[in-house]
Amino acid sequence: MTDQAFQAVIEVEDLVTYYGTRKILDRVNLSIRQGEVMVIMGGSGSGKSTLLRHLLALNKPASGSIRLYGKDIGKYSTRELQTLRKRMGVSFQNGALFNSLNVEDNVAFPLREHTQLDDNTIRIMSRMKLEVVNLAGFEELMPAQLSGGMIKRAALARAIVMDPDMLFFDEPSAGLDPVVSADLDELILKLREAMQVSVVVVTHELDSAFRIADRIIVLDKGKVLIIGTVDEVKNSDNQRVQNLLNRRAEDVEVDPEAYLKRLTENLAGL
Amino acid sequence: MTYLVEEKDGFLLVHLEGDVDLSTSPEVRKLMLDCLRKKPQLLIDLSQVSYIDSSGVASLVEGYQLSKSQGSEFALIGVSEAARSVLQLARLDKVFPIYDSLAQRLQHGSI
Amino acid sequence: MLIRPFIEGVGEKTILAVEEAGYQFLLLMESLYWLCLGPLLNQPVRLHTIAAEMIKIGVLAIPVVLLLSFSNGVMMAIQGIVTLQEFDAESQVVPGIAYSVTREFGVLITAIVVAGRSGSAIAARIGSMQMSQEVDALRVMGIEPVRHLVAPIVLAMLVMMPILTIMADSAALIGGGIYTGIVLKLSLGTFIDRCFDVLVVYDVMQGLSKSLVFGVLIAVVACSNGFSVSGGAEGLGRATTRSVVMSIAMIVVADMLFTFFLSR
Amino acid sequence: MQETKILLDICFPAQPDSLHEMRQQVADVLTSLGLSYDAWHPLVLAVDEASSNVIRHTYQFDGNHQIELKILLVDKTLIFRLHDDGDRVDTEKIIPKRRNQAKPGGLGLHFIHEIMDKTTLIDIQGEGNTLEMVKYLQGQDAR
Repeated sequence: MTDQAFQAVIEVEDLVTYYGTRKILDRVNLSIRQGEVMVIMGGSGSGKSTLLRHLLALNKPASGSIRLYGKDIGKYSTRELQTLRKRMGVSFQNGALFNSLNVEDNVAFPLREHTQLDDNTIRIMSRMKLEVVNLAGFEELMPAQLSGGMIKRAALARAIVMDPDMLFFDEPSAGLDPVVSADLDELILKLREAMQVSVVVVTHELDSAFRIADRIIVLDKGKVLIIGTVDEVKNSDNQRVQNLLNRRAEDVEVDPEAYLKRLTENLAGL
Repeated sequence: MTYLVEEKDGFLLVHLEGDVDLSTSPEVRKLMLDCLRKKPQLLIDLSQVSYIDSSGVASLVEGYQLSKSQGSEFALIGVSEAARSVLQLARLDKVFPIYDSLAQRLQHGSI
Repeated sequence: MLIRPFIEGVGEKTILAVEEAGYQFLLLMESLYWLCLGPLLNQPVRLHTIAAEMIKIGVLAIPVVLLLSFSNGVMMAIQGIVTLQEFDAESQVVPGIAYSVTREFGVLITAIVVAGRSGSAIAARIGSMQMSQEVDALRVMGIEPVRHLVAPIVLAMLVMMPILTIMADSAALIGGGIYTGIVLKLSLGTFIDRCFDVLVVYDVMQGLSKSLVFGVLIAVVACSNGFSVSGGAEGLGRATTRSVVMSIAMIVVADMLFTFFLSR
Repeated sequence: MQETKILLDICFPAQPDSLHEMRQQVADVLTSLGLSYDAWHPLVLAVDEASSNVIRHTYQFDGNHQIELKILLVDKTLIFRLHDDGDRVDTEKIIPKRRNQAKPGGLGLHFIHEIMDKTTLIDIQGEGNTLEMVKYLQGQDAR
């Protein structure tokens, strides 16, 4: 591999964060290379969504640092950060489409805000992206009229409309049936191929993670369990990783006493 | 659903048979609470239970909690396949004391 | 033993209140920043969003504001005449109404109507955008939510509140004038003339300057409540209610302070 | 185009007493698909719990109402549609409390969500509520 291939676009160093007094992320280290698909996995409450919010500079770390293109996010000025964000595309869990705009205007929104292009150009560019995600013909629909899979695809079209260098996905397959979610995975891979973007995906779906990942990072209770290729993760002899892969086995450890107490709290006659 | 209550080896045994669902769980609840008022060592035999739903499970939970608060015993014996899968789903299989049979309970020590 | 938790509670609430006030002040400053400097930085506050806010906040509120102010004018005339009759001074009702409407009640009624209508609507809109991550989406697109969402509202308030207030003043004066005319056999023209005799620009300006402050209060209170929504549909409902109650309370208290300093 | 098969379309009185019969019918349909006991028993439980919730909460034990149950098979996806004509239910209410926090009344909902792959209140008929529960039959025999 050349140096180029190893160039890190995002580097996370000793990231620690709290929610109130609860530690959410505990000394997380991670680097994401140019052009790779990095999947962040973990059960609910593992801190994976929080990590994503930090990569997007939506939250500020309690300690540690996140470097985008070699520079600490905290050191970017507001304007620089805004410029940087034009190079990042994000598809949120429930799409986060603007409810007051139709599909085409949603996709066109970043172009209208950030460029001086003629409106006809903008509309053509938006429709091209809708074509890429197979939503051609749905331009006029409002977000409320779309199915779950269509919302995710529209959000993806909006995320790529500025031709970003980095793409982020929060739970792309959540709430979708397996066929639709597999289609979406295909689309993510196709985009990576065509646009040479780095992709970060947060998911708890194993099938999807194994399909698309170059490397996987597994979080558990805020700590990094393992970072490695799909095979490395599959063959890990770490018990917690295996539990996560075989799911259910350990998903919730029930404390019998506490559980019984919760069930019968404040009931009459007990 | 039908039931049978018997006293054996110092235990009060409640044998339930059939479906414990929305139509029968109020009866089961009342039966159990009535039994528990006498503060016995109560064993619920679920071996003949062909179906149990969440209201049935809730009644068992209530009975168990009452027995704990009054310091008596409450256990399930001979849990049928149908009942076991539902208890597992409710993550209560580790909460209730469960024995295969009265004999197994007796091996476990005295009352 | 109960004293300590009580004091702790008060302290905690105070800190939260100061924090919130600070946040609201920041929202206002940022909005003004974007309104003034946005065009220079190539990130203007969009005209069409401002226009849309003006219609929602201002134009659509006109009928209610007119109706309430008119009724208020009539009520003040009724009460004024009854009270002043005891001193045989019912003709003094005209300056009474004129002063209190322009300085106080026109703007107060306008502010309360706008707080009720738009305060809740704005909090609900921003709150649901916050919940569906639309606000995050704006941010990661490099679009400042304050510029896109708050600044147009602040500007619309600054423009529409004085206009609504003038309308409210006029409606109240006409209401008072009609009633006074019927009871004291004064023509509406005479009534208006006498109003203008006693009123000086200062009186009207006092109402208008208040309207600017109230408008900004409503805007930042509603927006800050919207941005801080958490906890599903229930949280959204709480935030909208809180937005209305809080802005009306702040308006009335601010009005008292104004009156204390300006009218004595 | 995928073929949609209607496996069951019944109406039963919203009474606790009619649940037994309904469960029997659902079990018959599911066993005829070749599902094992371990596969069909939870599905019957989920349908039963959903019906119980309708009887308890929507109709408040007023047995004069009816519940409509449809079971569809689309490719390898089982769809259970439960329709009632009661007052609209708040969507929030069919989301179970956070895991680990189940209360007695929420146990049934917890079951439904554990068993089914997708549970939604859908809007297909003008009145009442239609609860749609979806189960993907993966690697299981569905003739």
